[in-house]
Amino acid sequence: MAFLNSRTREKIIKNMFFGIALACIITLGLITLFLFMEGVPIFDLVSVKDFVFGMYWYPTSDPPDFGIFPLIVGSIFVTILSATISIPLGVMSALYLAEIAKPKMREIVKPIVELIASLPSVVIGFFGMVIVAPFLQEVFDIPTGLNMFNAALMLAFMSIPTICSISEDAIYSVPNALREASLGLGATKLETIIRVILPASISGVSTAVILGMSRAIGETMVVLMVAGGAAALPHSLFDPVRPMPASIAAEMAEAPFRGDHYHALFATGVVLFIFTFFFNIIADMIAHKYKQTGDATL
Amino acid sequence: GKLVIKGSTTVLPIAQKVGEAFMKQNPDVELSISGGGSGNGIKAIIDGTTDIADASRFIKDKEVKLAIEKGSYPVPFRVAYDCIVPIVHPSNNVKDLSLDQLKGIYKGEIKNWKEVGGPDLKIVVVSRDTSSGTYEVWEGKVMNKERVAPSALIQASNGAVAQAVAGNKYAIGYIGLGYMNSEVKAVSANGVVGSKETTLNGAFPISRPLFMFTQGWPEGDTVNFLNFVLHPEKGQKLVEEAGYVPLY
Amino acid sequence: MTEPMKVSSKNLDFFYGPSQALYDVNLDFEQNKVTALIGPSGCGKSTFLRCINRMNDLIPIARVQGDLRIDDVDIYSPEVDVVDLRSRVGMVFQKPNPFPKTIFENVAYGLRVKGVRNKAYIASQVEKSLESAALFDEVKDRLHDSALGLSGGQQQRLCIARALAVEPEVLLMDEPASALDPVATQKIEELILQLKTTYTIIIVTHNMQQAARVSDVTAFFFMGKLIEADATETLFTKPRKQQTSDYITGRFG
Amino acid sequence: MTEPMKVSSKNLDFFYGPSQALYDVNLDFEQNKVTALIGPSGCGKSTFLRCINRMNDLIPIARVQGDLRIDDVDIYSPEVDVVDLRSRVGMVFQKPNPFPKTIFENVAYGLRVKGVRNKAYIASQVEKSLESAALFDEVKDRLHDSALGLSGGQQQRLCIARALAVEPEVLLMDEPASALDPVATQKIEELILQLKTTYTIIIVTHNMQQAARVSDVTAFFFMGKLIEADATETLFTKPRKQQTSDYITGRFG
Amino acid sequence: MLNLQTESINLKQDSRFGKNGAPQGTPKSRRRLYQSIVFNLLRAAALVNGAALAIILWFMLARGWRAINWEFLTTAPYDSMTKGGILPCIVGTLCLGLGAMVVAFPIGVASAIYLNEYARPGKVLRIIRLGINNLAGVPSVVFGLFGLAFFVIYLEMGVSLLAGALTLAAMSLPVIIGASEEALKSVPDTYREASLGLGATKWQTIYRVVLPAAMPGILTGGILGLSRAAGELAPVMFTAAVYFAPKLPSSPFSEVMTLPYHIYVLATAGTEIEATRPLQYGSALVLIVLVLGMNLAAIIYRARLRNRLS
Ligand SMILES: Nc1ncnc2c1ncn2[C@@H]1O[C@H](COP(=O)(O)OP(=O)(O)OP(=O)(O)O)[C@@H](O)[C@H]1O
Ligand SMILES: Nc1ncnc2c1ncn2[C@@H]1O[C@H](COP(=O)(O)OP(=O)(O)OP(=O)(O)O)[C@@H](O)[C@H]1O
Ligand SMILES: [Mg+2]
Ligand SMILES: [Mg+2]
Ligand SMILES: O=P([O-])([O-])[O-]
Repeated sequence: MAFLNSRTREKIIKNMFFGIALACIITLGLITLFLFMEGVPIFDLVSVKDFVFGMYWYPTSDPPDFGIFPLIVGSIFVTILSATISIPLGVMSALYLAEIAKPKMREIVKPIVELIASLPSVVIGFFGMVIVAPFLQEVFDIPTGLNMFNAALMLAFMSIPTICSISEDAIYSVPNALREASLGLGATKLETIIRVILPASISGVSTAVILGMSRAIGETMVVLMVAGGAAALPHSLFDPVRPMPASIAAEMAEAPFRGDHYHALFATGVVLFIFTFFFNIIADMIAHKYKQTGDATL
Repeated sequence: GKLVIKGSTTVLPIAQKVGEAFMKQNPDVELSISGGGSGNGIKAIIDGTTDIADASRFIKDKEVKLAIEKGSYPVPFRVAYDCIVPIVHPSNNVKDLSLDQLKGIYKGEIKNWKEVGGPDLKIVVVSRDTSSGTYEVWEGKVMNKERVAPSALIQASNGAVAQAVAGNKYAIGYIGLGYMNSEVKAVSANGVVGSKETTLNGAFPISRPLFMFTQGWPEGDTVNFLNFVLHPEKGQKLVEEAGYVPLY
Repeated sequence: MTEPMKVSSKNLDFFYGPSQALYDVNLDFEQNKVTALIGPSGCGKSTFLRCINRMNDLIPIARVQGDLRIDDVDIYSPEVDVVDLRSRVGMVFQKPNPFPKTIFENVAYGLRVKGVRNKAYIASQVEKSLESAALFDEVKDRLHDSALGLSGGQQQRLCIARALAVEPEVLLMDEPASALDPVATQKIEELILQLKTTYTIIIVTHNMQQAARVSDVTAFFFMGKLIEADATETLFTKPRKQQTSDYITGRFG
Repeated sequence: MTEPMKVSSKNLDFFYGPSQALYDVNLDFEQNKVTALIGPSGCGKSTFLRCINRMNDLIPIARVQGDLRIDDVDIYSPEVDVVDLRSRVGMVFQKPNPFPKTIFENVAYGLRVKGVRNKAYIASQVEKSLESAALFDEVKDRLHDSALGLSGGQQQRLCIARALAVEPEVLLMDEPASALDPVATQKIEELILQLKTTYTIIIVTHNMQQAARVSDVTAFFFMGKLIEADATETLFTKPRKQQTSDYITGRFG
Repeated sequence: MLNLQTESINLKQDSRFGKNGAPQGTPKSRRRLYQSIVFNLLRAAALVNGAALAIILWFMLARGWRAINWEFLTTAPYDSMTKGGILPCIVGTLCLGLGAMVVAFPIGVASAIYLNEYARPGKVLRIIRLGINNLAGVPSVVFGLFGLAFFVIYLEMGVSLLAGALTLAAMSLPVIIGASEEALKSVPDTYREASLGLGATKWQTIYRVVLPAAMPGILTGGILGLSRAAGELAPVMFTAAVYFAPKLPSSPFSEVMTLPYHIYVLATAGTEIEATRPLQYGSALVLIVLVLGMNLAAIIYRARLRNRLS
């Protein structure tokens, strides 16, 4: 009887932990539920197509226009632009850390990368606004320093740590046997990196890149403070844009409760959520495939 | 007691200035002031989550209906006037613009300063967030319900607009009277210079009253606060200090 | 000695940080002979082997002292190019470690990194190497499949082919058959006997029978010291040192 | 057999997922005897040992078939409580693994998890166990220091004391001295000889001299099969099977 | 000398394969040049990161330190926030961060225990992991929307410390789970086996052996979670932060000022943007010191831990 008791107790404890472990799923479920609940009513007013592809965002006019295409384009452009900066820098830094840096150097640089990751985004946004923007405006003689380029620069800075540290893990975990095999055949270190290490760690590196971009597309404060906020398609690098998170953050407080504007902002949140959700699923799929086939995949 | 004030970012500086002075006189009052916009304030009044709602526009019919359904009766108090002044870079020689010209510029139809008698320079349009009360007034009184071109630079506050125009010789913007400074140049509208007098006598075409709403007739700290705001020697002095046009 | 020595070490000391792994090793390797290094685990066999192609350079704390020559050139002198050295001294590792590439690309790898572009030459070289490694017939129909699909023994022969493709002079093998089953092991041993006509081969093994079967000369290491080196026949039948005879009769290790 | 068998396995098969690690093992262990399990690496010694206290339950893919009894009770029957079983069958591991706690707390651990609260009893039990493990004199002045400060040999004796404190009947030891130096090893061996008056001991060792020194019975495993089990003296001098004699003369492994 | 050697060898090999003039590869010097160019590029990339961090810190420090004094840290702002300090912001930020940890830490650690100690590989585990990964990827502003719709409106908490802390807790959950799992994984299995071998139940093993051994790592995760929560703004913008509330929060239902929000409103929507610049820099510097300080502490602590274990 006493045995049974202890066994039952263990079962209860296990189930309790299981229950708690579901917290993440539940939270995710609630997020999805409430996002959709508050966002979907806008589609009584505009069709999904008009919402997503509409060119005009005049939520407070009479009659209003709820087209978030410029916002989506703003988000995508800013993300791509920042990726063109952050991917090379992040992956190259990762290569440096994993393959070239002396252990001592690695010990110093890795924490620095982690520190960058922990800088509050509002500080980076603030920096972009008060230091970088006037600088850009002066150097390039443009109407405003708060623009796509500035935002991309700041976003790149924010996503580099993600890209760098995840790729570094992937690169570092390439088995030494492959490194030795290549060097033993008379390859230089660089040739080894390019022909063996990178191909072998490509899935880890791509996961890193996707997660980095996911971070950039969802980042709020930086684009809110730095992107300039014009809800129009940009024609040049230095045009202001209004990415989705910026629009939500700037307008939510002003939108009358459960009004059309409010619902439209939630619907924008849904679109943003779907974007990042796809990024994460892809990253997860790559990471999963990578795990199954072991450390030596092509 | 606790006193929560929410709403219009335009009224926010008034609420804050007056609130600080009010707290000095009534140290036991725990004051919380937030912006959030006129709509947000009125929503909070309807929900009963705030004591006072600031608004830079009058309550809408829809909102009144909603309030009555929930059994609350918002009471408006006019606390100040605001006038919105077009501004340009000090180096710009343009002195006056008609409302039609302003509308043309903001619609994106007038693209060069020389079309309105200025230098041969491209016009860079600076505007406010579409969801600000200030923008709503601009849209209503200048644009006649037509829209500001989406390519306009968007700034989040009056101060930011002033800054943007001060640093850019192509730019035009609009700000509340309280934000005027020497780094920007005010332009008269339809020949009328924006000032306290032209606002009060109604000559300046782009002006509006500012409100505070309460839920039902105010009592306790709330009524004390509103009396303080409306007091010609106390609140209204601070309104003027904040750069707005006092009621009297 | 009058014969030309391909590889020769004189007073070689080796350190991992503060701890010494090799003590004053003097050992010469004849051209076109197979030399086996034997000894208990941790005695420094691998360390010594990896000195010969300077693979130990990769270990930050490693330090080498003394004289190690190939064709009478000190390979630790500053003028020597490590990359070049390693393409002259091929290496095969304990666990087969093919690249996650096709079979063809594995063998072509050494040529490609050298910058060779000539496709016909590469193809012929790949085929020749695979033939030398006694693997060509088994894989000729799937040269462009992933090398990871090969069996362990095939993978190890692929690694040998890969090493041969860059035409090394010396071939180092660190327990090349220890991860393989008996049949695969036999194939590798046969291969070694074939290859010695062309290469100078140095092989580390913990299997004394294997040493006896494949090598001409055997060197016995113990605790970082070279105890004894002699013709394999002699060493196994008439060891001069007590430690050697203890080891080969299985008294310790 | 007429004598009572403490532990007995009948037709025991064991699988890690699809691969079988033990084949039809039939082996009995007498009370108050030391039985040594020997055999080359990977032959299944540890696997068999860990069947006896059901430590293999922790491996998700593990599966057991057949009959394993302690005091004639099938320990794999559903009524048996694993937790209780494990406190009756103590285990000592290859590498000393004291908890990062004080010496006292390490030994008291088994009692505490059983729910014993009586401080005096715990203290006396700790002292007794440390004495049985021949460690008390060395540590009596620092019972409340961290166990991680002990030497390897002391740590291993501490682990034995920790196992003894819960008063098990059977003591399983998986290469308990393989991580220790000769002096510490000797201490452990002496300890085993002392302990066998009270416990039934099963010890895995790769050191045949050790098996010869400490055990009454030796069982030889090869490739998952029990080849031969006999009195230690007999097995080492007159093995019945060729494989056994090959192994003990060092012909392979 | 060595070159000579190589040439003679080439000749020999050619004769061996009966092939004349094997194609010459890229010259050694060129290969080495490429390598040094690329390696310097990689080094430069790493340097750029460090330099960017240094530039940001330098600007904040150079322009912010003057604003910081005792009064700045211990008083509330006044005169339309052009004067005074940021005490309510610091307190609000810390309250939000700690509140989030009070909720997220136990849940996160318990989830990690389930994942690392109890769960067997399979569909359920994969789904939970997918959930965690996706939660980690949800944009912070979406957390804000969720907090607004769920805590503020649906659960009727109003804009309050509580709603903000819960929103932040949801956001930090994946961070804490990740760190805790890492810490649990680093506890050697031999501890678990030893404990189980002594007749301890699984829970006893976890509670008495595994958790104490993993605790430092888990706490490091907690600190990281706290610092992340303290620096975030988007999730609390609609759920907890207000423009001006000079008195310190008195209950979980108080609205609070927070450092990030303070920086944001002063810099973008304030009435006196230029006049309050020094205060903005000062606040930013305080926030940086707060957040980086916590991170640095965690990093150093973890490094020490690693050294001790190895
Ligand atoms: N990277 C390293 N850092 C520090 N010490 C090392 C390193 N590699 C090997 N050693 C030490 O150097 C000594 C010799 O090691 P080595 O690998 O050469 O032995 P071995 O004879 O090849 O043994 P085995 O038969 O087990 O492969 C050992 O004591 C080993 O612990
Ligand atoms: N957790 C596991 N999962 C899968 N296979 C395992 C596992 N543990 C052991 N094996 C396999 O089971 C077989 C027997 O292993 P076991 O550990 O029992 O051998 P052993 O006799 O103790 O060897 P050693 O002397 O090296 O400790 C080996 O082939 C081993 O690879
Ligand atoms: Mg070795
Ligand atoms: Mg074992
Ligand atoms: O905040 P508003 O006054 O612009 O609504």
